[in-house]
Amino acid sequence: MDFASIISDSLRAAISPTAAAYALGAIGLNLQFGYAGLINLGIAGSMAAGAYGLAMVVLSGGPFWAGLLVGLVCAGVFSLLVALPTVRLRADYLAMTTIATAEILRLVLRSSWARPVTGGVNGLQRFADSFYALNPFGVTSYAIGPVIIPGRTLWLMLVAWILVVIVAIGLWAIVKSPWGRTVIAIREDEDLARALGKNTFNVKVQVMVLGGMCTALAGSVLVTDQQNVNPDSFGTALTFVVYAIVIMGGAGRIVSPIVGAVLFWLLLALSDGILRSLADLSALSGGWFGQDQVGAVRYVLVGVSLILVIVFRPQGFFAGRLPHLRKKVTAS
Amino acid sequence: MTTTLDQNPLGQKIALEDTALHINRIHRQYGGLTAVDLDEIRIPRGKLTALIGPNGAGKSTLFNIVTGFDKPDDGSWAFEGTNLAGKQAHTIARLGMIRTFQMTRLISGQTVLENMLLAASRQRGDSLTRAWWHPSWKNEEAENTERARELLGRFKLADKAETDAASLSGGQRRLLEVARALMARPRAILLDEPLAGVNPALREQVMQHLTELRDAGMTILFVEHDMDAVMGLSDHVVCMALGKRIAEGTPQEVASNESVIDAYLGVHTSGNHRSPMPLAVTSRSANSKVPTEPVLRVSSITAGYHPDRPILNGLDATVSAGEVVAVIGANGAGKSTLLKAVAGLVAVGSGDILVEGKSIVKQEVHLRMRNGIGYVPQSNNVFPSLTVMENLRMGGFGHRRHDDAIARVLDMFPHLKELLGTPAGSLSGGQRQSVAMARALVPRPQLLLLDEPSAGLSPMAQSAAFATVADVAESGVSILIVEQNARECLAMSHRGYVLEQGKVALSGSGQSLLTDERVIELYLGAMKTKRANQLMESEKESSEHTTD
Amino acid sequence: MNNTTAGSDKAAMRRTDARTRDRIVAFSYIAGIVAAAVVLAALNPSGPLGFLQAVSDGLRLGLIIAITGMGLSLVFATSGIFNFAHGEFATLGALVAWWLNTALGIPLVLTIVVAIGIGGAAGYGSEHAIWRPLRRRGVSVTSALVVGIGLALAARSVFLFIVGGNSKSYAEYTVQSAISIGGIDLLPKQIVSELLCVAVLAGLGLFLKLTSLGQAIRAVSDDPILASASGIAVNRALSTVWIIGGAMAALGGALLGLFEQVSWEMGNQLLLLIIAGVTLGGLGTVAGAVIGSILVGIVTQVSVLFLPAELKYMTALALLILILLIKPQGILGRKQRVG
Amino acid sequence: MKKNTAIATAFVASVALLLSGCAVSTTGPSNDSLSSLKIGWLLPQTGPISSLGAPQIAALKLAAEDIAAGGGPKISYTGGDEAGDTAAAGQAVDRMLAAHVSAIIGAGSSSITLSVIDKITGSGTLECSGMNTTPALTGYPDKGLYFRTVPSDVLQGGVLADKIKADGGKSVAIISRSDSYATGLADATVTSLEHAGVNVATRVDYDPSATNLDAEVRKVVSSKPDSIILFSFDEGATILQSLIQAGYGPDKVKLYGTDALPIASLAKTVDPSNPAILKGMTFTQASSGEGTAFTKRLLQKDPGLSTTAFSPYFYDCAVLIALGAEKAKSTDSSAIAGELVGLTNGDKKCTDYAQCKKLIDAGDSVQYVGAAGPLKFDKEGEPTTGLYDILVMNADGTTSTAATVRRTIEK
Repeated sequence: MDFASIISDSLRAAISPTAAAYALGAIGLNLQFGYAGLINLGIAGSMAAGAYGLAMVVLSGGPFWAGLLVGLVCAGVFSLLVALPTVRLRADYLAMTTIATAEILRLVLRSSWARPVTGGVNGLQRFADSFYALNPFGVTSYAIGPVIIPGRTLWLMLVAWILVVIVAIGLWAIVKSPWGRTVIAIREDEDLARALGKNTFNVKVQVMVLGGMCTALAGSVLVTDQQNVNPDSFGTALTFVVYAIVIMGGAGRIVSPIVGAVLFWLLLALSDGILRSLADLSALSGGWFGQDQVGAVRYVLVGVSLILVIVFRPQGFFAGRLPHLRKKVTAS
Repeated sequence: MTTTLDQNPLGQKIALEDTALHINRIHRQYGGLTAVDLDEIRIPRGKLTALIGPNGAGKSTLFNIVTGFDKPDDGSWAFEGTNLAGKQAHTIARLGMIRTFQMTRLISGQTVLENMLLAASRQRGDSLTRAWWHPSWKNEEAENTERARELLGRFKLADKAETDAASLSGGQRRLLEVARALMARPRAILLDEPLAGVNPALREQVMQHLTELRDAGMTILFVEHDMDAVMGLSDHVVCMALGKRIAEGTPQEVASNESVIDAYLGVHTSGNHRSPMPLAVTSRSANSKVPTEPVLRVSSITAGYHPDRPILNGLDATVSAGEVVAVIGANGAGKSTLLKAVAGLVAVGSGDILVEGKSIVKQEVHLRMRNGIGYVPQSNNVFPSLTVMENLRMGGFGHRRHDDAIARVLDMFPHLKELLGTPAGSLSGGQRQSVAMARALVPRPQLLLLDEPSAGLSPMAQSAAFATVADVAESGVSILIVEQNARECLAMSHRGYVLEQGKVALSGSGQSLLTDERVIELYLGAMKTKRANQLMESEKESSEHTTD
Repeated sequence: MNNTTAGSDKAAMRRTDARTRDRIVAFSYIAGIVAAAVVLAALNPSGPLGFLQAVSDGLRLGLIIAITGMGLSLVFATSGIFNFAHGEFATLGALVAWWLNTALGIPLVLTIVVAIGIGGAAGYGSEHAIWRPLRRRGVSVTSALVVGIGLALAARSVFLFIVGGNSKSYAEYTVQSAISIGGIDLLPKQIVSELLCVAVLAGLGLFLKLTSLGQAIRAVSDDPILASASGIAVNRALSTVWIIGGAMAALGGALLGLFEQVSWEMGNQLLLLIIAGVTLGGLGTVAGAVIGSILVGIVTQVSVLFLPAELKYMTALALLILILLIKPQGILGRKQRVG
Repeated sequence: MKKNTAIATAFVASVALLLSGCAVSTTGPSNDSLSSLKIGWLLPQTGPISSLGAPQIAALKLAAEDIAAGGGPKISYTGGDEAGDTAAAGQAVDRMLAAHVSAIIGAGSSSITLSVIDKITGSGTLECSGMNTTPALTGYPDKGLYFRTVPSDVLQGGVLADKIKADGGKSVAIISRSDSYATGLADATVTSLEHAGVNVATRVDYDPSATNLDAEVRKVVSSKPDSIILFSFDEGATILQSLIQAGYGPDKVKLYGTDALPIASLAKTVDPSNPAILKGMTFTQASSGEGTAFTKRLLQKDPGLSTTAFSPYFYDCAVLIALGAEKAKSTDSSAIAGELVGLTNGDKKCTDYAQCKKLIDAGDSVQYVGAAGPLKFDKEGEPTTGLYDILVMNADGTTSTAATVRRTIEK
């Protein structure tokens, strides 16, 4: 594999609908974790809620836009149900309960007795035809600079990134508002916020729901890209990757999730390409490094780079602010 | 103490209709110790009421309860007729009663202006439905911003409006807190030590602002240790000790109240049942004439929790072998910080700390403890989930054969012997004190650092604590002791330092300081002079009124 | 005078009240669990015997979860870190035992001992290489959480890279004939490993209770500042905790390998159950971790009698949430833990 | 604010740039020569079934060599890891589509295929998998671009059911991994069993991420079955151990399994000390016809392989696509796809690339009977016929083919 194609592959990955979807998810998480300091490890759940909402509505004959709305509502309700009991809990317990709720949702979705509705382990397919019917680009591939993109992908890409921009601007608007000030105050010093008459419980619940809805959009884009929603693609790994993105971008800033998502998929594809060409080389020279080991090494790199970011750029690649939780790791 | 209350039944002086905050009864218990145990108290409307009392009197706890940050075991209190018991903090704040915190709190990373705007109450933009639509709240925001700037201007913070709140000095933080409280258009403000850590120049400002507010009809309740301020500012004073109200009335009345002075300086009577002490003093002050390299030498250190806001600035002190040295002074003078600096719990900026001539500034905390320093913090001084015995063994950690050491210590604290098996968490305050002290003594330190061993203890427990300290001193350990209860403390120590603003203001032999009028003034401000000279007093009053 | 003594009396009364209240709560918990057990035993399709069988299987799983998760709980208690990479210690242990056992033909008993050693070493290594530097920088719990996630991802992929994706099994004790005790089937290896787990847990308890290092660890989890201020080498205590945690997790993984296939992601698959067990027991409390884990183990196994087997993890997680709703600090969690 | 506007403008700019036709439309691969053929593969290198990735990759390499040796185009592969993760798989597919591959071979797991099939066929590219046996893919609206060389589990389910009936099974218990593959196969089997009048006593679907399966096994045995079927991957070894320990070994009940189990190494895995442990267990396996020879070749090329499951089917995918290109004289996906059905239903049988190429050059209509035997695609590109081996485990842990059954979909 030559270097030029590696570059173009990486660039494509960086602007792909998937990257956009992860950006949306990261925006939602950023509101909860970056701005309000709530460690919600269950965003895979709200993403799934959004995705399944979309798929079920469309497959039961509803129009695509209605599916999107229902998805939003589903995720909102899910987040509300998670938030009401949990936001009172301490940070670490919040993390554990949210991760649990997300897994519960996944297990229910994939279970065989839910199959009539959710398609069980096979999930649901072909619910975005009406969306792709609007595709103005056709199936031919287009070249944007060095990057070649199939028209079909391009169409979703366009829509997805427009969504990202809209959501980002919307979030920017509310974060700069008095409401947003309260949210940040909750992260920095909840008692102070209460002392100044802010109903922090309500605000936290609102944050959870709003963030959940953003992630619902993420889920919808993600599954529209492949016209397939599968329960196992909403496991804890997804949540962790989105965290990685927020951290890389630098929590607590509007652009950071977008930067993080682009960066993440760029690096992932780049490492993948380089490793694969390495594997090809090694295949010629005695196969010290097989194609079948590329995947593993790539995830080693992801993990390690995640650690390195925390250690050396704790504010993310673009200096943002990590939430100051009152409880610090005991320094000695 | 009940007796003192009976002598002047002050509770009823304020008529019900003039009462802004009406406490019927509040009781709060923390495990062993009673933090607050109050009967009826009435805080007058439109007046400046000071809440005073020594450490551990329960002032801050009362604040927390009244403002909904802590739940009392039982009690009821009302603000302007609305019952507040069981109400949430933000609800109480919205009723128009805004509090500040003892440790200044602000949203770092946001500008001073944003900090102000946060406080504006009932903003349209607070509701998510309107927040995202800027026009719906921009006018209001403009008004708030205007008001915020106006307030900042009044508090001399106008030029700081756009800077990160974290960059403010301690004093400016206090100003911001008051300004922010006002931003919420409160009917009453509760200030927790509004003058702590404020330099004299700013202090005058704050005090003036408060009087102005009072004259504008604001109800103000404030906790304060600076007695000059209390006497100068307040129209009404409530004095608490050990969670109870011990006196109430005009500043003069309270200042003249013996029980108040006792509460601060320690009770005379309780001194009597310990005769050996003065003897000991004379005897040891005799042999302390022998020039010895001091066990501890603190040379011009600056230290604090925040590098650019040092609490100690250029403090010098020494403790010689077998000496008991008292460190006294008003709150925020840096007494505890001094001990923490020696123990290694706060970063020392400049200067040096020598133990037996060796610098320990670079040494890790636990190593200092193993090399002859024992430290007894004021609060959280035991491991609650460990038994008393285990607590003691922790003192000997890293030392060989510490069982006989523990046995030795237990002989000094016989009453701990039957408690060895009980978890320290369930002990009373006094018992915890002795457990902590015993633990610190297990490794046979040459120097023992005691942080207010009598704080929050009942008079009986207090004198007991001092007795043990005396015994410890007998055993030849040098002691550096920080105390509120200056009388007892000075009575038993060879020398004393009086701190002010992180420096040594006075020093001398324990006896000499005991009799030194200036000490009392440093504690209780110009009370005595005030009482002596009513004329000057009234002048001061009038001058204050002319200022507004 | 008199009223102060009265106050202390009141205090004493309040304390005793609190204690009796705790007793009542604890008792009602136990009563509730017993009652539930009886009802389930009566109702379930495969009869009381089947129920007891499931309980015994659950006990085994629970004990393994307990020793595997103990490190997680201890580390959290002492340093506030929730280490998402903890499951990988278990994988490491199992893989080491498997490799030595199959590739080099070393008896499994020995290889497990080696695995424990390597697990401890890994714990010590991670503390020194990663967590201590992070603590020095005063990194927030959240960032620590993310570091753990990254670590887990990396470690798991390394395992995959080295041993490959397919699952393996030991060369010994793979199939045993069950001993029936009162109609309940028990395998020799099951009995042995259960006894081993109990012994290890008891040992840990004694260590924390009796030895001064153990007490130091408890002291650190009570109040790290005070601990260092009373002469305890906090870092040494933490290193010990990490060694113990790594070693126990490795042992847990190795034992798990006796009852299922050894694979590169077995630890990660167990992590969810560990989280549930440790959290619902009360984060950072040793006894809580044990009780919680055993509860989780039993519930997952018993649930299969009633619900579709696919949902057996769901029941464990649902239990976690339920208990946290009733008692936000977990079963034995104390009000203010570390920090 | 600045940053957001910046992003927005940049975004709008790029969109404008792209819509203003400066985007060079480079339609599909060029049809000029057949010297080379670009094929992508999407296989599990990480994730739950990563153990099944390596053999397929090896098979594809082998195919490329055979094709080149047979005078065909030089195959250049673009690899991608399906990673058991739909997002990662989608990225890999995007990469291949951008590389203008004429076809994508894969994915391994049926659920991953379900997640990318629309992306691939939607952009007019041919997809061929040798491992997707789920009935869920039958009749999937794929514009005639999705093929599989391995027949749907409906067939294998039937074979299994018949075998059990023949063995005199009265009450059957099924323990099945809860995933796309096993669920589909289990469903098919249950239907056929009921059709054949055999009682299904119980069926337990277990969570693939579950660490311990004792409870599931107990549930199975509590129904006192005389036959037990396993639909599982290599965790099947654990299940078998539990079964045997619960007293339900092959000596007491009839045990059945499928080709997803690592059959070759199974006995060794279940109990290294006793190879006879599974003596008598019966497996159905999508037959690889001459496959034994093929797998031998594969293994001597790549001795490291832990299993050769499905490898002949992927080999056939590659060869078929190459033949299609040969026949269509084009590397265009749809052109190739148009030929495949014909290539498996012609008159003149041929068994490897070289042979078929000669016939094609001679203008004959060929029927490719590859490493996995005849395919006989229906118009949907599904094998209408499957040849199944029924294997029985010997005392030494090896298996011997008891029978080979051909089964065809009765329409």
